[in-house]
Amino acid sequence: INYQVALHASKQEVFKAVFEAQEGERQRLAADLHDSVGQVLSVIKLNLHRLKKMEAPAPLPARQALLADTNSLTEDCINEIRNIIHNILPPLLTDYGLVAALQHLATKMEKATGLRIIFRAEQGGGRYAREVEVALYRVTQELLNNALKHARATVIEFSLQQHATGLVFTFTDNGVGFERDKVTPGQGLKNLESRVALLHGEIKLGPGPGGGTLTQVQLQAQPAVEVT
Amino acid sequence: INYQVALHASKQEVFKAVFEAQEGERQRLAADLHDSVGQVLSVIKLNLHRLKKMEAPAPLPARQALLADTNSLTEDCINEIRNIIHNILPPLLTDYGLVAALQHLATKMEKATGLRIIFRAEQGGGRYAREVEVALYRVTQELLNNALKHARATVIEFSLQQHATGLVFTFTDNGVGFERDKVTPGQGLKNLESRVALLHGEIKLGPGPGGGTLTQVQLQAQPAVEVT
Amino acid sequence: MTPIRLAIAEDHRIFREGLKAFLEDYSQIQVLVEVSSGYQLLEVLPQQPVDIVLMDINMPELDGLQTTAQVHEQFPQLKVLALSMYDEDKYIVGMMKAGARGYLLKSAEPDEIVAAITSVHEKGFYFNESLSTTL
Ligand SMILES: Nc1ncnc2c1ncn2[C@@H]1O[C@H](COP(=O)(O)OP(=O)(O)OP(=O)(O)O)[C@@H](O)[C@H]1O
Ligand SMILES: Nc1ncnc2c1ncn2[C@@H]1O[C@H](COP(=O)(O)OP(=O)(O)OP(=O)(O)O)[C@@H](O)[C@H]1O
Ligand SMILES: [K+]
Ligand SMILES: [Mg+2]
Ligand SMILES: [Mg+2]
Ligand SMILES: [Mg+2]
Repeated sequence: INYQVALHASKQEVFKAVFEAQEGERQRLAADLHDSVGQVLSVIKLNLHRLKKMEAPAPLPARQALLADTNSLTEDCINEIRNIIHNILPPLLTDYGLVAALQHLATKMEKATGLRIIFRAEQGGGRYAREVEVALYRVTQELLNNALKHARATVIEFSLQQHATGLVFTFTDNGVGFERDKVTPGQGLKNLESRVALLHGEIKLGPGPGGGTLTQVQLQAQPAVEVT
Repeated sequence: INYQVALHASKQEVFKAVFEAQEGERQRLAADLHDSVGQVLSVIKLNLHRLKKMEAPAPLPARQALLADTNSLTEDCINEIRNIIHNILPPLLTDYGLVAALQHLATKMEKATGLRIIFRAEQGGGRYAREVEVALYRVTQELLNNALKHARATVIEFSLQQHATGLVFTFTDNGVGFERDKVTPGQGLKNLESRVALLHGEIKLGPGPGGGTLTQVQLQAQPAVEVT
Repeated sequence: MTPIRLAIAEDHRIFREGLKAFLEDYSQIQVLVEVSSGYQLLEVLPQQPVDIVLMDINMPELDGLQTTAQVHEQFPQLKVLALSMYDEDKYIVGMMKAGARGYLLKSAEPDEIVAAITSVHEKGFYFNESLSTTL
């Protein structure tokens, strides 16, 4: 059959398809959660407030207490939805780009972990092609996870530098480094490798100059819009 | 550096990693939504019910109406969460296996679309390895999507047959078939192909005996547990 | 006292209606305009003057940021109060730069929503303590 041939896409194409499908799915999911759950929960909260006011002038204490309880459950749900959306695909990345999203991620993770997490952007604040921004955001998420899970680090630093030849992303931790006997390659690093390969980029991973681990990704990307 | 070498996994390994990462992420997400949002919403609903009961014996009509409204918003959120979880990974698949999940999918889609959608299991109801069950479920989702999007079909039939040589999954629609000039290979079929390749299976796709499209997947899988 | 005349620009119907119902209980506030996009707002405003617009950010076609900039230009006396699901600095700074007089989260305490509307009307601005640290 003729069109069966068309099925045999190159591996490169298949990867691309898989990642695109994944990102597309994430975007749909984030949008659904945002609209159909997050915003509706905000209305539920408004309604609970109205119910509370209707209690006056002769509030029934049991009803008041139950309303307060229900309200705080609603708030928990709202916060959880916000966290989930942010992990799936931060709206910041889409609307304000990679630098803003990485800055936010660094600040958020620093607060959550108590580690020192420093991000430096030396690239003028411009926007990159969507696939570049998404890939480097996912790379950062994985490297942060690894540093937190495996490195026993106290300081994590990462940066974006724009050179005439391309974009350089550097990530270091001051942790234990790769411990040869203990390393079992997981999905994380493989995934990361294929994301970078898809963009025809290069990835280097090794001991850092002052110990710990250093990862560097180089892409032939240039910012589309320079913000001045 | 020594362990840099380890990064260069085979393409096959990378695919596997990507799909596993994807399924892992989906599962975590489904669990978060189920526990942190779905369950809490159920409590909110219970509370609203208690509030309603507290209205007796002298209900205030405005409060009653607002409680009813809020209750229905909460139900909308619960249903939305349920739908999202079901699309991510139906709990049925994990708990009761491929046959139960496909049967449910067929019934659900038949109701939603008004088309005739028939699923037949000729394999005794046994369970397969997790990756086989997840892969065939995703394959079915994609083929259903394609049949609905592209085929203009009225009847869709799919089946699972267990032979001594392996598991055969067959999917047909009575639609227009692949229209040579119009076909632009999308991500769906590529994705499907690589899922099957990962399991060392075979996929055939072509015109059906009575028109429309026929897709067949063969895997060397045997059920782990036979239900009698 | 004449009530504060309010417009709500918000594409999410359930939220818009819920908000309107909530504001109906407050006699000092009158919701006169309800629209689901920036274009609709700019069309209605010449016929129906209001004092304050509660402005969603994420709307189709003309989003809250662009709409705020245009309102600021075409109706300089009109005050915009941003209302959004997003709590990140960039959105806050963006809306304030576009000319908004304050920024509210959709999950804000209901009392805060009323306080913010009142503050924007009387003082010309509204700052939430936790959000204003970013400015
Ligand atoms: N920053 C680091 N410091 C020390 N060891 C690390 C670091 N990053 C990774 N490793 C080692 O490399 C291994 C492989 O990492 P990889 O990200 O591929 O898998 P993982 O993190 O174990 O699992 P996952 O698939 O969830 O990412 C880890 O198990 C760990 O031993
Ligand atoms: N059951 C079918 N009947 C007729 N044509 C089909 C059928 N399934 C697929 N096609 C054709 O094959 C093309 C490729 O399908 P594929 O699933 O790869 O991509 P898609 O469905 O267009 O997009 P997506 O990436 O969302 O799946 C379709 O665009 C369509 O023209
Ligand atoms: K009112
Ligand atoms: Mg990892
Ligand atoms: Mg498809
Ligand atoms: Mg909106």
